Amino acid sequence: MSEIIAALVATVREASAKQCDIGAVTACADGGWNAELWTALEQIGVTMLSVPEEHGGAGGDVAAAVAVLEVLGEYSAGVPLAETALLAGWLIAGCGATVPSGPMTAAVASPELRTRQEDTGLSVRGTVARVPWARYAHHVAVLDNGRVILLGRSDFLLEQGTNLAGEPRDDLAINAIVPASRVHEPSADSAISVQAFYGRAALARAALMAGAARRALELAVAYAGEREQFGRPIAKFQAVQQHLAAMAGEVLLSKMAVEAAALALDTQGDADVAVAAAKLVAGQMAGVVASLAHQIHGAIGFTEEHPLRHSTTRLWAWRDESGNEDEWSGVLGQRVVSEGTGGLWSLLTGAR
Amino acid sequence: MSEIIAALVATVREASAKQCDIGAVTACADGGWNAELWTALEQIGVTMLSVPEEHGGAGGDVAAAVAVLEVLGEYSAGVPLAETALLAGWLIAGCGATVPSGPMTAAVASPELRTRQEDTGLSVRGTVARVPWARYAHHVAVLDNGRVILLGRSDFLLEQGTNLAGEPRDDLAINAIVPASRVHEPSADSAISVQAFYGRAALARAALMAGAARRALELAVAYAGEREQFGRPIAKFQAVQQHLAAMAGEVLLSKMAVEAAALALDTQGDADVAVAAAKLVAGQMAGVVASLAHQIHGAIGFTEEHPLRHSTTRLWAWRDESGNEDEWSGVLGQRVVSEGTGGLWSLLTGAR
Amino acid sequence: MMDLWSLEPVALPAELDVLRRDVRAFLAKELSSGRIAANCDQWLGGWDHAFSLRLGERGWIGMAFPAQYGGSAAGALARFVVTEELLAAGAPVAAHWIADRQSGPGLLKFGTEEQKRAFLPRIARGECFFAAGMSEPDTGSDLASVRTRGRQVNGGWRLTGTKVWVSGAHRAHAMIALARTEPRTANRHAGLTQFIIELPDPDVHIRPIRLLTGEHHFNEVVLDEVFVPNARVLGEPGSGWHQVTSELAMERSGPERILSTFPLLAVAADHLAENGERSSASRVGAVVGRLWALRQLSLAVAGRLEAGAAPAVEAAAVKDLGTRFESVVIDTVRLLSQVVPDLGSNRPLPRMLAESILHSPGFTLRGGTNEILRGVVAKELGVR
Amino acid sequence: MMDLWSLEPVALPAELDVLRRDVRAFLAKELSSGRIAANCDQWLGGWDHAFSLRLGERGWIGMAFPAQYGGSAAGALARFVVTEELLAAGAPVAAHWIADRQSGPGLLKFGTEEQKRAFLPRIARGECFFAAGMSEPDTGSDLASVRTRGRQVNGGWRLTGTKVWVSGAHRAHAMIALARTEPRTANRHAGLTQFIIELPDPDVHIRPIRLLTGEHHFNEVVLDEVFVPNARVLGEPGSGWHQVTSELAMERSGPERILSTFPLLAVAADHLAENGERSSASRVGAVVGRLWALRQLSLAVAGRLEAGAAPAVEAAAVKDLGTRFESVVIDTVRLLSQVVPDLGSNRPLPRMLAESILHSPGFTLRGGTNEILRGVVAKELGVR
Repeated sequence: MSEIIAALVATVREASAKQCDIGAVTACADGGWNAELWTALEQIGVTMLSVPEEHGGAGGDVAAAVAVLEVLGEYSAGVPLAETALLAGWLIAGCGATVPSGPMTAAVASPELRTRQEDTGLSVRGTVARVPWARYAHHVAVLDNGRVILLGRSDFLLEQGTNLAGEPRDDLAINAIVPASRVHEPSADSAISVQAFYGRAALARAALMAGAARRALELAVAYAGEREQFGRPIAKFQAVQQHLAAMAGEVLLSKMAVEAAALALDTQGDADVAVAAAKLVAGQMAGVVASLAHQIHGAIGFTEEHPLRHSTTRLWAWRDESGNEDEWSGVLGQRVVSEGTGGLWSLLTGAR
Repeated sequence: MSEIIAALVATVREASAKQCDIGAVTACADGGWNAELWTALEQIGVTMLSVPEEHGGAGGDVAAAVAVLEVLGEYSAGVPLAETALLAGWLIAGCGATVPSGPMTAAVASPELRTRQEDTGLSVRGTVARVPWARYAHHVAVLDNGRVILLGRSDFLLEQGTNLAGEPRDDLAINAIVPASRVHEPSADSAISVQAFYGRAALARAALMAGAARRALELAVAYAGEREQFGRPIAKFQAVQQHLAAMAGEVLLSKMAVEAAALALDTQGDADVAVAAAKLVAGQMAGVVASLAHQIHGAIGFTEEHPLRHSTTRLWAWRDESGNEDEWSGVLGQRVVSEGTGGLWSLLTGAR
Repeated sequence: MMDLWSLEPVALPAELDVLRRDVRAFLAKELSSGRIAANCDQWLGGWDHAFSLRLGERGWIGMAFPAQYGGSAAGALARFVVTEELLAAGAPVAAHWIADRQSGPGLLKFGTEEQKRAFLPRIARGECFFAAGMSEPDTGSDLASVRTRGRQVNGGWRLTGTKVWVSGAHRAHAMIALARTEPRTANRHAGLTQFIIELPDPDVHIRPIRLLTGEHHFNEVVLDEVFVPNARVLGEPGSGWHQVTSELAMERSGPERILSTFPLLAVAADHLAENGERSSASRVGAVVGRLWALRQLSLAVAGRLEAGAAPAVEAAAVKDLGTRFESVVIDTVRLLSQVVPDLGSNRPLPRMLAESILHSPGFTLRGGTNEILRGVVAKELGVR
Repeated sequence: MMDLWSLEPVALPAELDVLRRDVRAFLAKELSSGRIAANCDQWLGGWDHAFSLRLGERGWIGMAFPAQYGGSAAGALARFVVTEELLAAGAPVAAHWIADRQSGPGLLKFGTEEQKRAFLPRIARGECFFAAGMSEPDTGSDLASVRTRGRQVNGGWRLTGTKVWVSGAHRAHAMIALARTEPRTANRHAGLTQFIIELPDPDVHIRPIRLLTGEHHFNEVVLDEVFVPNARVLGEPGSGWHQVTSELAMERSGPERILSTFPLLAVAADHLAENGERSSASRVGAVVGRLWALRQLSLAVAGRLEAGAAPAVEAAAVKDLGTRFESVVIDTVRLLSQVVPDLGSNRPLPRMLAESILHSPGFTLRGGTNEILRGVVAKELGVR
């Protein structure tokens, strides 16, 4: 990691530690919007990380954004940084437009979304389901048939929903005339596609998961050292030690996969395999880490008043968002098939 | 278990212990034919167990045969009792014919097997692959299009093959005119079908697996108590204890599934679910038990001179014979589908 | 080790088919009328007093009690059939669960004639619910380390201490609490006594311990010099450990250790039957086959209980295998349905999936962690 | 714990692509000409002196050695690329394996100038193979408990003891053996020394320890007052433990801990590409994705080695995860191909499946059992 990014990450860690009370039973950790943290992140200048400066972004690469997301995942931070920087910001900048300020979110249009060109703008009608953080977003970037439609808060009715961790996942009922100034076409050299969108969403989710898992592990390590049973700390039981080591291995593997995938996205043309693998491995890891963390914590970790749930409910929620293990292994399997005889090793190494 | 069966099982155990040198590096335990044990089993009267007495069998039910097979599995016994009693004997008796004496084996004809009625008998040509113990069998019962063809040793050429444990799995190239006296049609009330054949073969295999797994567990328990590392028996390490307990659970589950499936076969019309579940669970168990047994034994168990391999190579071989886990879960899945909405619980309980 | 291998499969006697059909018919009506709704893990979460009363009317609570105490001496297998039917249907059985599974049998075995008359018929009618006060803030799976103390006073005992994870204490009519009544000696298991505390009681302070979902099933129960008359000591003073552990075989091997997520599997199977592809069928088949085997194992242990044995080791194995299976069901359904779990959904699959995931940590913790259970099995193997 | 989290991914420098292409082209020719055949677990089982010579000619053994010792100082990443290409192709690399991975680097780090000149160039040419004498009949993963003793004599040492699991000792030109040279004290790790024993030697008695397949790779090596001159002591007398453990990061994190069964997976993938159905594709995809991630992790550890660090804990994690994965490959291929494993088959799938299954117990045992490895990780976490 470059020193600049390392410093950035350290600053984000500091702000997160200050704004996210890990022991808090409700408030930010419970899926709610953490306005103070968002403001702090804007001040640090990471909310548009990886969006080119010429389009109003903060510059930097995906690797830097992923490093920040890992920290936010650790702190169960209630901010849509992934959606703002890696999705909406990417879509808008990819069209050569200037990204607006404030928190954003993004979605791919469902097939039922109906659009029609009218005099005053583009008529957009239909629903988009489970949009992350929509209720707090100033803008929603919708990728529809290759173009990017930027919706404002008044362009849709919103029905609140949540994921397993209580984070906002809202259904939008869109009924609006969107002026041409908010309907963008991707630049010729942009990589914008539905597939690329899903990949970036998955990678962002996997980065958050790596962070959440690291926190769950750290909580389990700390608890195992404190909690006594049969007259000694449970950390002295080999079964507990083996569980903790298994967790650490999974977390390390996921973290490395996420960061390697970010590197691939930053440096290579084809990062599909990398991104698919990163989300797949994160999904596999999530189940193992959440269940072992709870197993080590015993009943106490299973309660509302214990902070462990902030990490584990997120792991459970996120593994099914942006494609679960089966979905991404299906994608990888199709790549193996299309690679043809003798192609597996080239696919894995990215070298032909 | 009735007292009679319990006594029978005890006698078989005694004979197996005498004839199968568990520590033997080669000989019977290495997949070879154990003539002495076969003779002893004939004398005890179990080689035709579950074949009705009126057809030359020993009477008894499938539950009794399965109990004997578990013991033979424990001792890696080189005798085709499953093939003789549960398959060939069942086929022949099911046609109302009298079963011949001596070891037998059985197979389902492959689709390429060609038959033609001629004056002197039925002309049979074609190959049947991987027939268990064929080289030692006095007769091979072939289930072909609903009828049972009894082949003698001179009716085919035999190419020797083995499974992972070195047990005979021979390819037969059949070219013979089989006289009518050895071509049988099932009785009207017989349950003979390809599906039933596969089910019985799978159940027999699962019973042998339960026995082999029990032996692998017992070897691991004994070894863990003897072997010292870091200054104490490895049995004192919690990780080893947890492994052993996990193995015991798997073995117990498999054993109960096998015995419950035998009971179902003896008492119910529809034992398909039971048999499929028994082989499925045995296959799942085999991988866990073999790998943990080796893990506990360390390098020594991985050598030619250690008896563990007799049990583990059989577990590996048998889990893929008569249908592996995927094949039987496919069968079960199809039953779930055909049962229709709301039918799962009835399927599981066998009660409508 | 031999004891483990002598377990035998059980073919349920045909007469229980009638009972099973009765329960099924009753449940079908309950569900179709909307009086109850199917859910996962209802023996923890489904408290429905009215439903318990209806079960009591039909004689399906306290079935093992003799007739003079309101039961039908129906035996472990009959109870198994009724219980598994209720669980498979996802019926709300939490209210009477502890009373039916533990407290009732405990009273029957160790209680005085007066205690039996006082409680058993009411339990069997679904009118009287129990809670079990075992764990304490620092005990976890190590029950012998309880610190709640019982001090002999005129006419009875005064209990002081704190119990945690007491399910249903806030709605139960009585709690059976384990307390130390003699100073601790080298034998950690000696000197414990079980007490029946009738609720509510001004000196019993009950506070919720909410699950991570916010649900309130568990409680912290603070006993502040609670008076328990001599007539409410359960069994022999000092024999509490023996009495508690004798319940374990029953508590650990029941169908509730396998079926907590069955309603979810049933919904997934229905889905499959309606529009499944071949590969999904095979994955559901794998789960169904294992469930078939686990049920046979649980049933075999019930057979031993019926025969009067206390198959504690086999029960530990059932619970270890069964509770891990309950989570395998979740993962299988989750992956093949590719449905996002959603507590707020009005479709059963996303909702049951969400509930099951959020309840899953409890499966392998309650009633002894799986590590402890494997320790029990390892001991039987002679390596502990 | 922080060290673990500071591991960073490695993007292989573009210049290594040329190297990779060269190795691939070479291997394609070797395979197509029939000079070698693809098999699983060839770093244990594939002893082919002529192949090692051909690799040596091309500079692909001892790559990390400086030029004056026959290498190209190519670094850990270049070695990673060559090694993974060889393993992925299932090439027979067992002959030079120990010399290239452990003995050579050990000699380079701790050897005298004379020792380096005597051995390294021959190793790099594929002419000189090494064996490693570490384990003893009662040591297992507990290396500090070695009983082989080194007694100082005129001009050198006399070694007596028994080593087991010495792979390739019957064909190697030298063995590096660990022996106790000072009485055991409270510090179990002190007083151990590494010796280079040139083979054959009349006082070194080598007997096969056959694998359960009957294959002969491992040996029992009995040292009967074997004379080792002072010039063949490796490094500092008494520092053997430190020297041995410093190799562990290299030994435990390499691609051989992930790729032992890759040739089987490649055959299965070819099968799939030719006639696979959708559900099989997804199952292969799951394995491929995990392998992608494991390779990145192994590569990241190679990056740390390249930077001169000794990432022992990360390496332990790689080996624990990787070796378990190697067996997952087997199960995946086995179940979805529904092929009966058969050593005698002339088709690659049943044959490789059989070989892999029969070799699988070794994966999680060699180089430290997975339980030991997790212990190493747990220690880093601060709980041991």
